[in-house]
Amino acid sequence: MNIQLRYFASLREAVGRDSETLEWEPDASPSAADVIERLRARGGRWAEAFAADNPLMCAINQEMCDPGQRLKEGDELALFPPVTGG
Amino acid sequence: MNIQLRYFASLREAVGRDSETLEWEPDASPSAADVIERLRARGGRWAEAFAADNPLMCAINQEMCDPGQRLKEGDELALFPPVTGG
Amino acid sequence: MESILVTTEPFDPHAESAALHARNPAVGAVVDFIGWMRDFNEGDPVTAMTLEHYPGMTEKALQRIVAEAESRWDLLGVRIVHRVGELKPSEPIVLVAVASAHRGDAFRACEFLIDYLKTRAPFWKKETTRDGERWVQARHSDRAAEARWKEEISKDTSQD
Amino acid sequence: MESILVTTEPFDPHAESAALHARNPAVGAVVDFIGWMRDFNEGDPVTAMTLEHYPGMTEKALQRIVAEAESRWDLLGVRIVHRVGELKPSEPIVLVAVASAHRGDAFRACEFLIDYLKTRAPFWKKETTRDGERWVQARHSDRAAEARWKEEISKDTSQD
Repeated sequence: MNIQLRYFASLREAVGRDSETLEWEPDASPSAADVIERLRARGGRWAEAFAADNPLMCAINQEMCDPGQRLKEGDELALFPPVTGG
Repeated sequence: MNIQLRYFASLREAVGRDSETLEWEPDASPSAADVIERLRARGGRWAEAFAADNPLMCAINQEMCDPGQRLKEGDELALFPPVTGG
Repeated sequence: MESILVTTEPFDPHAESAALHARNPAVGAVVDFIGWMRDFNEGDPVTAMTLEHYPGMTEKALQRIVAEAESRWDLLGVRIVHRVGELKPSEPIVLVAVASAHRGDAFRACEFLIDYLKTRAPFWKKETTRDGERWVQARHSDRAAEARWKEEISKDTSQD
Repeated sequence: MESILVTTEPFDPHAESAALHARNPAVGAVVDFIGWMRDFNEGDPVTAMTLEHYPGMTEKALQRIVAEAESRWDLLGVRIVHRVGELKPSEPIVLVAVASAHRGDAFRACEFLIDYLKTRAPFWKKETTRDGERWVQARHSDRAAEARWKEEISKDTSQD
């Protein structure tokens, strides 16, 4: 299955891209936290960007989500630092 | 002693004037409530305007006051209904 | 610019608020309260309004309220404009604009100022309906709003 | 007029608030929050700012916040305008304007909207100082401000 990933703000700069398509084993339903874990395992700038003490927010299909929320084929998962608008 | 009286809004209309000078016994220091009592004793429209169940505010020399606050020669006592600005 | 204006002329609350900010680039937050004359009150259409006040005391009362707000919160500017005399529906009656570095202080101070103005400043509204003129009655909710701040003051004091 | 606008162009918060009132003579109270870009932050002069956002999600998040406010208070109108892209000091970043018949609802809703926007809407600020660019860090006080409303919601529920 495919997951559409999007990165914003300091996280986008840290990983050096704003989006990518991530392949995952078919019939799995990984959580957002599972995806983050796999990105962290890439090492280097990825390990740094997703270090456990780096506060992070996530959204699935443009709705804020808990890290435990599960993804299905074609979902868009956005990862970003805490928001600072207003 | 002389007390300068001022009336505002519905109270001004009820008593038919916006100000007057009230003479009081020399060396007395009447409270605002004493003055109101004497005005009420005039009877007629005065008794009605100062009826006990008519909510009233007062100010001495342009500062809100309690009815128990005492007056001295030349003080300005303003009497008016609860304020409704803003 | 004096922070308080009582005026018989129509005024532009938005221009007043803009001026408050324009003088200070350290301002991060402005909260405005604008009270507009409604065309309807207590179930009746209202076609005109006259605002009476107590010249001299009005300005003193407002200055005292502003000083109290400035002592309680970190403010960078306050502007209060209150209309008196004859008004038509959809005209502004009052503006309370508060500028601060951050928003919490601006919200608190703005609401405090209008709550106190409504119960402590000598203004009286008379409105014209099809049945003639009538004086607007003081609202219990305004007294309750003012009382709330007194509770907060005593809370603040007991925590010192 | 749509109640929400996200724009790369400078906007006039006062004209936006005036428009909100002008459409409805039943409006008695308008509360505006205007967030202005400051020329100073965290001890450093700031010369420019870039606001990044998440197109699509931004509008959804703001619509959800407005719907929540409209369900909790009696409102006659809401207007939110948020700037994105490049800004200069003293330009407005955000306007939250709320119109109501009476002021209590307008104050509550306006502060709720900006508190939620600050923690739930996908905007990120990057500022330019003499040492270069830096991302603005989220403030703990903003989280605390949002949490306050959750307590109020659970209080409301338990009193039903």
